[in-house]
Amino acid sequence: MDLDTCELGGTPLKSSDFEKCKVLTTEWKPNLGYAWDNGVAIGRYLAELKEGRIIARVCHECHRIMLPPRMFCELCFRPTDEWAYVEDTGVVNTFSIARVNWDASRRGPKEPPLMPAVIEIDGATKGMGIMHMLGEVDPDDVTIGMKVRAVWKKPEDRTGAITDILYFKPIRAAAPKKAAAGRKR
Amino acid sequence: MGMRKVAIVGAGITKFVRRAQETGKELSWQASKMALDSCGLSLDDVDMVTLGTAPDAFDGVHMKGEYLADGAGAHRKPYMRHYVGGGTGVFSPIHGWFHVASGMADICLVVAEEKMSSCHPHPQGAFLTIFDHTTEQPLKPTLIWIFALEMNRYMQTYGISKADIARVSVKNKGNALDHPSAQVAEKITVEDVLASETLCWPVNRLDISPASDGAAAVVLASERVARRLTDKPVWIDGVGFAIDTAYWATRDLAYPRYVETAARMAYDMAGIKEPAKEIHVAEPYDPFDYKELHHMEGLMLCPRGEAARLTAEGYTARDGNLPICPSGGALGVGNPIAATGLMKVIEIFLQLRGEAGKRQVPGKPTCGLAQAWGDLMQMGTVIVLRSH
Amino acid sequence: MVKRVGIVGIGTTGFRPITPDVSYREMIFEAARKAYTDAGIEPSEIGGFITAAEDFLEGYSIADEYCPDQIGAVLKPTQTIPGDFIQALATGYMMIMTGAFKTVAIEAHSKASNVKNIDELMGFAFDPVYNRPLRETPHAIAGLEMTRYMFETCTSAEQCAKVVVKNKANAMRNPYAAFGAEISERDVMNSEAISLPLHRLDIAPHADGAVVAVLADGETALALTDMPIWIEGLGWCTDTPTLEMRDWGEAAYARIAAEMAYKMAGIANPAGMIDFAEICDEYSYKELQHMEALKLARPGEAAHLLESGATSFAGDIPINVSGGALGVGHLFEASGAHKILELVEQLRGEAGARQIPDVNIGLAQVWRGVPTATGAVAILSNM
Amino acid sequence: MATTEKMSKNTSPTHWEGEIPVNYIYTYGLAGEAFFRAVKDKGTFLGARCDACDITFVPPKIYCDRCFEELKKFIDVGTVGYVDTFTVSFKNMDGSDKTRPRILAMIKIEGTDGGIIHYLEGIGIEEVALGLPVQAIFKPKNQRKGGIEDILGFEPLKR
Repeated sequence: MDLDTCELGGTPLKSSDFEKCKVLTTEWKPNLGYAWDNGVAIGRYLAELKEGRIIARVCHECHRIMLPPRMFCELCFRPTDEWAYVEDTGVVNTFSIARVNWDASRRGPKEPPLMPAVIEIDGATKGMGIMHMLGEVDPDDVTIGMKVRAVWKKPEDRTGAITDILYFKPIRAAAPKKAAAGRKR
Repeated sequence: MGMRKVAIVGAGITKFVRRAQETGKELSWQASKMALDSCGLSLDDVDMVTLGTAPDAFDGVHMKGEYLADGAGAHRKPYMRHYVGGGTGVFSPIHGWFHVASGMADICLVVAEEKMSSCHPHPQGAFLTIFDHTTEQPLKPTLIWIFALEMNRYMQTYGISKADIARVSVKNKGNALDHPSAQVAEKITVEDVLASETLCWPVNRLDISPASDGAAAVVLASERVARRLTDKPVWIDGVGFAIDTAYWATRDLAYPRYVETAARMAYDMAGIKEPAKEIHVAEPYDPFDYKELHHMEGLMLCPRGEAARLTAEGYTARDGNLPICPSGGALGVGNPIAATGLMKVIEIFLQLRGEAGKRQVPGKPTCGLAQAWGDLMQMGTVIVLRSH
Repeated sequence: MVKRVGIVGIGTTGFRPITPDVSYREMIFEAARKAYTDAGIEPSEIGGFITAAEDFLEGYSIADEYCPDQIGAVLKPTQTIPGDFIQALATGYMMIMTGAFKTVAIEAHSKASNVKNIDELMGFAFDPVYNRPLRETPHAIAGLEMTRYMFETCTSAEQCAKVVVKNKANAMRNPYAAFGAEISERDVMNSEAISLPLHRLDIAPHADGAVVAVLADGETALALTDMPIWIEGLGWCTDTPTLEMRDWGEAAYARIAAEMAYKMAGIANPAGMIDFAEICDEYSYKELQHMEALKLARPGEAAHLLESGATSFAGDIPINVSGGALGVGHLFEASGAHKILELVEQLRGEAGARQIPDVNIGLAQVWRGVPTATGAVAILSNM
Repeated sequence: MATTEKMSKNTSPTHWEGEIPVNYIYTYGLAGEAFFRAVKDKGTFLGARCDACDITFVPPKIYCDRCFEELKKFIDVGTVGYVDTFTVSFKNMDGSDKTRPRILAMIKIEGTDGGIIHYLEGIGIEEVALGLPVQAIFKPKNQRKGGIEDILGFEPLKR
């Protein structure tokens, strides 16, 4: 068979075809609301965040200190054994400088970029990271390997959520700028 | 191994477009009908049907496998949907292979569909809710973040620049000029990619494949039936799939070990010892340009960290030593998720039959591979095809 | 060549209306751990894994992402079947029959209590152009079907209510069941009108819970256990999703799936060969309609068979001794999982107070609920 | 049993709330576009005929789902049909009570194998029977937008 000689389906429309009602359409806003059960591990994780602490779970078989905490070890396939507080400091494993919001809309010219990062938390097993945001740092100064510390909401504002940590900020002065090509963000 | 041999005997595809007027059912029918026609079969001949389609959140129908059934040719037949996130399209013929290799079916119709344009204001919005609802979604992430995070880690680990990676986009969008389904084929330069809007550094707009509507289908047959239907069956010689932990932030983001695990499974089944030599043409998944490089390394088609250099040297061009994404890939043909994976399988099918027209790679390839990847950067699906 | 596939281990949490003390992960881990212990196998030794799940019931755009950890499937060949557990079972069966997998674990669960508005979610499955804009309750589709079924078979709403009475009473003997009760037909008929002839108590209420089963090829199965429960027949079928083109009286999807399963199992006379059955009773009339489609009753005679007591716990062909969906709870993708669980426990002789004596062949059947016309059938034996 | 530590205080944070914040705009497809253009502009229904399978699809499809052949021509099937089955619905999709119970029916369009699911109007519950002949009632033409809501329902056929 030869795709070039086949008549292919798929009728392309322009967004203006929708706006000018050239094709019939119908709209729907689904009401998809949830109340997910936290369970033991995440329930405790959130409760500790409210207290300004990060808690992990330990597996005595593989000796991993796991974050986010879980009541079972997915590798040893057995219950985890104990709770362990870890630090609210860590190392940037990787990061991005985001100019796009979750719905693909662009951040305004006056809005600072968002700086999501994977942060390996001190005290957890090496490599155990969480996704969070970076702050109080110039986007051009962020580097992989940078040491950071959590900046918490005020105790009275905390609700038991991952957002009880506002962001992570550099612990020491940022490393000198690298001049490598494509480094401008 | 004494397993029943299974062949791809027919294929069909629609154009990939940003917004299709057709419903998902209609797109599915267009691709399925073309696939059956291509091997001279009617729907009556089909024993069983399997459908691959990614999130319900795109098409906007709960249980969309059920909704799409009539367009996929399922009427009063054994019909099932399978789903491994973005890896679905390459998993589709694997699920079909289960049907035929098990002896349950002699002819299985495999359909893949995605209609992303129904989702507003932008299909990206559906990706917020792929993140953990409690520990991640409150940070309002986008899908692009996770790619940006992975791409940055990959660049840092191997010292690769954005320009090295942009070459993939240039190559694939160029290759797609020869693909009749293509949505975003164009001749561009590395500078164009680097100058395009920065969405989430290091990801620019032209590093990314578009949102698309489209469908694709293949017909699988048992050996006895395949030999009767065609003198150019393409055999499914190896299948592999693997999923890594959902705790994605705890993984090594620089290397896709789930792709390696899936590839090893497929290579073992196909008896492939040296993939870089034995695979003649490959279609790894390229929803983002760095992903093609990442996946080439996971597939062990080149040493870790070397894919960018090989791309720069033209090794992966259509006339290179190991053509990668001669179709134009997701970056050029478009990316209706599940349909893209199956488009890649169809490209290898056509390449091995010598029927890829202007896209045909030189040297009469006899062994090819398609790969897709999905979920939270954790699912790998691999299929190895041979023409004899 | 693989000749047979057996179930070598099964585990469950049981089923409750809500499960606020565990996350979905913790709930599923419990079922998986029990299944692997039951089978005497560790997940690291298992060849492949399948989860049966639909995105929006989980509340994720891509629910597949979250399937591996709690079933021990990290870096293992794993897939989601957005379908019923029995369709996943069919996939697992086929995987083993290819010869490429010796063992496959299959998981299904329901956390339906976490969905704030389950009716609206079910309505989101309607065709967006032709049906959904009417904003009708999804149960109206069952109401339409019930009217037509009653008309074609001269069955009354009171007879349908007797299904509820029987199944909720059966559930009283089942420690896994969430909705056991001693009620009368009058209670059903007097319950709130939802979409007449359907009343509130004709509709199975949703429940939470998880089930994991381990399959193995014949040789492996016999090495792992003295009593594998063999998969003798499987069938699955999808009729038209277009409501307007549907045959409203007959459950053709169940008839065709059953024909496929009977053929595979070599069963010519189902009513004579099947010892007991767990069939879909998500709505009361569905049990009767499905009995006829499965050829366990002649057309129009299911209600009479019910009234004769033949389908009750001590009858000739007990149906839904577990309590069915009406007594155990509606489990969405895990519906078939609960039915397979019941078959395995009965065929192993481990069903306790609800054990049916001397059973060798059981049938499980599911339907995927409104607005679908998809169903699956599995036939298991202990011989 | 499965995990060694259980939630034992019902004052711990027990759940996390969220939603899937998306919305949709659906095209009608090639067949749906033709069908609802006919409803909007002409106040009639279209079907699609497959001669090979001797079946008339209402609503129309661009393909016959039985034999998979393309159905190129849509035919006017009129607006008269009969009650194939019905239900008296008391609830809306979100589970809330309707202000009044509505009779929802599957109307099989005369001479076809399909039809429309819509409400019966101008008839009491006790008067409805399977087989009752009915005809469609539409919104006034200038209020029709091209959608299932252009149909107000079906009423007993006036002879």
